[in-house]
Amino acid sequence: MTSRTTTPADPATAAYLLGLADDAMVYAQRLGEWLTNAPQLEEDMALANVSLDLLGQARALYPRVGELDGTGRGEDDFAMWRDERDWRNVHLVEQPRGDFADEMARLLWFSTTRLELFSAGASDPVLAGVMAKGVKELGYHVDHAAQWVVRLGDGTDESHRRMQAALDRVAPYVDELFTDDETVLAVPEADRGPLPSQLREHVVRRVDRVLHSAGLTRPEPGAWRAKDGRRGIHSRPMGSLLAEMQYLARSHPGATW
Amino acid sequence: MTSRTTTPADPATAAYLLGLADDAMVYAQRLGEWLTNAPQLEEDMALANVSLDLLGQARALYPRVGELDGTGRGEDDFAMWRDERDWRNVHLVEQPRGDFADEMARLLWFSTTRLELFSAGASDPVLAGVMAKGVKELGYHVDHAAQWVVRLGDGTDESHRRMQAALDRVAPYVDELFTDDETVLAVPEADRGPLPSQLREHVVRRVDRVLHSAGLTRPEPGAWRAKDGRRGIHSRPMGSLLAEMQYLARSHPGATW
Amino acid sequence: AEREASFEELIAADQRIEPRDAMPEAYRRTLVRQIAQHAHSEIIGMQPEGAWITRAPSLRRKAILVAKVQDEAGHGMYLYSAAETLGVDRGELLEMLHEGKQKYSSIFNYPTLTWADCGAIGWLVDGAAIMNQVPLCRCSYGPYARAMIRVCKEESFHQRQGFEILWTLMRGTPAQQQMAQDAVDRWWWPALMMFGPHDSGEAASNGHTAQSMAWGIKRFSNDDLRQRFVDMMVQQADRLGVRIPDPDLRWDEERQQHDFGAIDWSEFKAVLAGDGACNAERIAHRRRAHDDGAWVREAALAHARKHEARQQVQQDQQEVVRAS
Amino acid sequence: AEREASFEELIAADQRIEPRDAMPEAYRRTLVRQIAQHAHSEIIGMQPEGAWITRAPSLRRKAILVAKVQDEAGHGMYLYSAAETLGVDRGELLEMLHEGKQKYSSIFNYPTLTWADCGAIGWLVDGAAIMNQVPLCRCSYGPYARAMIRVCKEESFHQRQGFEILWTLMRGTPAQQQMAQDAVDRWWWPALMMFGPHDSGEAASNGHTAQSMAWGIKRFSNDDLRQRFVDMMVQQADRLGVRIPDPDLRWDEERQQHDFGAIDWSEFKAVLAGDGACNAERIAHRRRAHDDGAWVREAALAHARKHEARQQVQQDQQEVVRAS
Repeated sequence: MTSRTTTPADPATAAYLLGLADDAMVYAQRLGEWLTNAPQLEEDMALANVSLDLLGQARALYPRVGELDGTGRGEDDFAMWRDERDWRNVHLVEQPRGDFADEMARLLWFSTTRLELFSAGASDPVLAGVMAKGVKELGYHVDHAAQWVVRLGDGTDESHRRMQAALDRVAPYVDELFTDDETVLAVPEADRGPLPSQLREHVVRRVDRVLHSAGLTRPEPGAWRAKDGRRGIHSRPMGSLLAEMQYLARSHPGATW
Repeated sequence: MTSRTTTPADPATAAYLLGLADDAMVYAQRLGEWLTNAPQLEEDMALANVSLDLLGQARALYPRVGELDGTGRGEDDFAMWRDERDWRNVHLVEQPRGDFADEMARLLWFSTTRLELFSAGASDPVLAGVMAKGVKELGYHVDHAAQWVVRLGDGTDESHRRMQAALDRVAPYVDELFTDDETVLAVPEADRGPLPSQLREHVVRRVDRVLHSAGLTRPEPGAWRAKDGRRGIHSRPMGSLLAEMQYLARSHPGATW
Repeated sequence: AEREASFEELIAADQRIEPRDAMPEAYRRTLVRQIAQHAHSEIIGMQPEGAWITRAPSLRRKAILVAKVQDEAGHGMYLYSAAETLGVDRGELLEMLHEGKQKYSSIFNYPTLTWADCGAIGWLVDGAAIMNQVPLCRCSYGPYARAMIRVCKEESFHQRQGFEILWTLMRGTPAQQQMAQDAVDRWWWPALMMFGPHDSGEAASNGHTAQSMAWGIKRFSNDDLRQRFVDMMVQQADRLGVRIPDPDLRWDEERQQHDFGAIDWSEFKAVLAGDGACNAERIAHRRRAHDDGAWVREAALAHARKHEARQQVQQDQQEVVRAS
Repeated sequence: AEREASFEELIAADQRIEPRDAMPEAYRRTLVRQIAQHAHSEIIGMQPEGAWITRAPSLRRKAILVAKVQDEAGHGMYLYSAAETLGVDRGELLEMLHEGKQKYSSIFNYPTLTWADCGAIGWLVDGAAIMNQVPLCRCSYGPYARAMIRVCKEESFHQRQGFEILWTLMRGTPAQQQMAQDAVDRWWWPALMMFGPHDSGEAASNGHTAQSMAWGIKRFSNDDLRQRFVDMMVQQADRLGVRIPDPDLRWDEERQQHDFGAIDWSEFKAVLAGDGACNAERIAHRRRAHDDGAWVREAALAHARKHEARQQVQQDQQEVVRAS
């Protein structure tokens, strides 16, 4: 644990940053699973890059959360020692890996949304720094995803079918990205970026442009939509993800690695 | 932890029993995964029965191991607090679930072998008791597996193909069941059942009869065979199995459930 | 007219209707739907707790949980069998479930987020189910009533196990106590919703209740059952040491019952309409198991036919031999 | 004769052979095989440590591990590119790997059973690999030598990270120290086997060594490299505080080197022949990734062709417009 700073406690901003950190952490964890499993070495490398970028964003944000929430917790306290009910990521990032099209669909939505948010900047100095660096990183992530969505959408019949199916499967997880939950609403406007709901229009437009150029359609989700990740309500895969990620650290409490 | 008894320490028999207990524990864990995933309710029930029987065998053996190894450890000490290198099960039981034919192939080999061993009895009073009860249980397990192997082998073309493929996939894991490892060789003959190698002939003959009646063949395994589970060398799935099984208990050290 | 009188006589005398008895088509249809949906609830209900089998915190808890989920499979089987006496088969009913034409209890659209949820489900959900089901043991339709008697026996055992899980947690570490309280906070109101809409006012049902009562399928009103449940649970909650998440809960000396807060029926409707945390998952899981197992069921059928055919040939040949 | 003299002159002058230079077919074939198998080793070598990415005990270790495995992918890419300068393409080489016609370093048939194995792999396996690879930086074939220079730079970083993992464990809890020692116990001898059979005696190789040395592909003998490795590792082991699992290890004052025990070549042969813990798994994993990704690669190719075709049409039309 880092020593207490003289930062005044700001639980609302802490909670807000925690959601952004957890999104990055959980998605970095899922992306890490692609190494040795990607369609070609170039993709093992590219997805490793995305994973490392997001992991870096999480590692930069967690100590700031620890300062603002007054606990002084460090990155591993957050990553290894919180139970599922205390994680604040959206459901999209905790879903198990599907095929490569599933990943590109997820990456397209996730990084386009995060880029839109990060482009707006924020007043919290640590978040602002993460956003400034993150904008460049996310720009690459968006381009990478978009290029693949186009290649797959406008490649072979099979890849088109798979890419469209992937967009259909990811559709129920998209709304949550644009949902204004109580956490973000509790942060004074000056201290946060745009509300999630305010990101929707631009993000959807950008995604639609990519899909359109590849002859793909953006499906409307059905009755069921993922929600409440920001309230610590997660889906079954989250339990498995955390067990795998935290098991070793929890098996040796107090140990240094 | 149970209190120390006046049982004299017998590390050789303890190690031997541990392998038998771990085989049952790990296989019970894998079988538990079939609930809600079986082809029909009757199978959810049947596989639950097998799982409960094996779990019962493990729960009866672990405390005996704890007595004989002098540690006084109880069932949860063994199940939740040992790391992968200390588990002594064979590789067959730790493999992830495949399709239903994979499970019947695994169940056929495992239960036929264990029944053969258990039928011989042993001098250790706790093991003898587990064997006496287990013989009835394993008789049902063998029958259940054999009936399914026959139905699938002599059902449709698809089921025949899948059943044969399952036998092929399980083949590299069979040899280990009949391998005399240093643990079993360290137990005086009077105190143990037959050596694994002594079980092979009868077991293979029984399995062959089942396969033959269904028009299936017993494949010869290739160059690679699973081994060294009894020495604590396990395959990748074992890590995931233990993480899932032990995560909650390890997250709350000292807690009672 | 003579056959229907017989049905009505049995009902009036509070006698059982059996499969061989004549019955109005509407009665048969209502029962098929109710029994099927009850069966579907049992098998979908295997999933929330089934999710904790591989993760149970001790071997004893694992064994108890496997046995419980196994019991639920068994309950499903009894109930499908009871429905089959009314001229449908399990496969058709499962198809209706998979296509959303028949439902299952909405309570199972909630997720089991922690181990304590297994306790809360046993204590509250099985508790509510028992409250709904005990009266069904005197249901007019024989096979359904008898299935209910078997189910209730096992379910009261399950409810005690759920209570015991929570009891142990509440006497455990602060983290365990917090886990238990959090589970109760999340399952209390959904459990109250298991009794269905209020019997009067805007949330009242559309006349089904009255007909079901007339036919001896339903014995007590939703609100009656819900009230009994609350009164029983408050006592048990006190013993457990958990707080019921209802600031309006209070003892009414006059009625000798507990007053409790308003139920959020919009949540109930939303979950019923498909928007609960687990609606998509429960059906997808069910369908996947069913589809993945299709080749197995087909094989069993094919084998049984081959076996029958072989037996027939054997028989024929034996007859020929005897004759000669 | 004139072209071959040129090749031999370059070799004699210790000059680089480049892709445009003439070379004996046997030289080309030997290099294709060696470079390809080196590349295969890098990509198969991603698996043992890759297995710990999701399970690393801290975020810092996770990041370092992802970067390391990513580097290994990069090494594979450099090496496949180097091999491609000799007239083969990556797809053919991967097919040879998948069909068992080309091999990868047998060291990767051992399992990573604990986190400490990641430390042992970095320390011992990368250490041995560096020892084998540094001389290759002066290999006669230019593209291979240049790839090796890049690889060695990154690999020395990896070796230090492996050492650091073990260093931290050895200064940690008793369980961590035990974990580290257990990993060293299991990786030491396989690491020694990475240098290949003895140069003389019954285990001696079959003449390949001599030819490779003549061609400037191989600079030092197996035993030379192995001896250097042992001497270096003993010092590092002392600093770490781990015990090397060789009771015959001792300093020889006369030779100013360490004597060490006999290698169990039967294990080496068995693992080479397919009987190591992970032989089946490594190739199966590789093939699965490759097969699962086939549709992706096909799509990329199809898209590139469509793109090219469109560009060609654009170009043609522009020319037509300009012309009119």
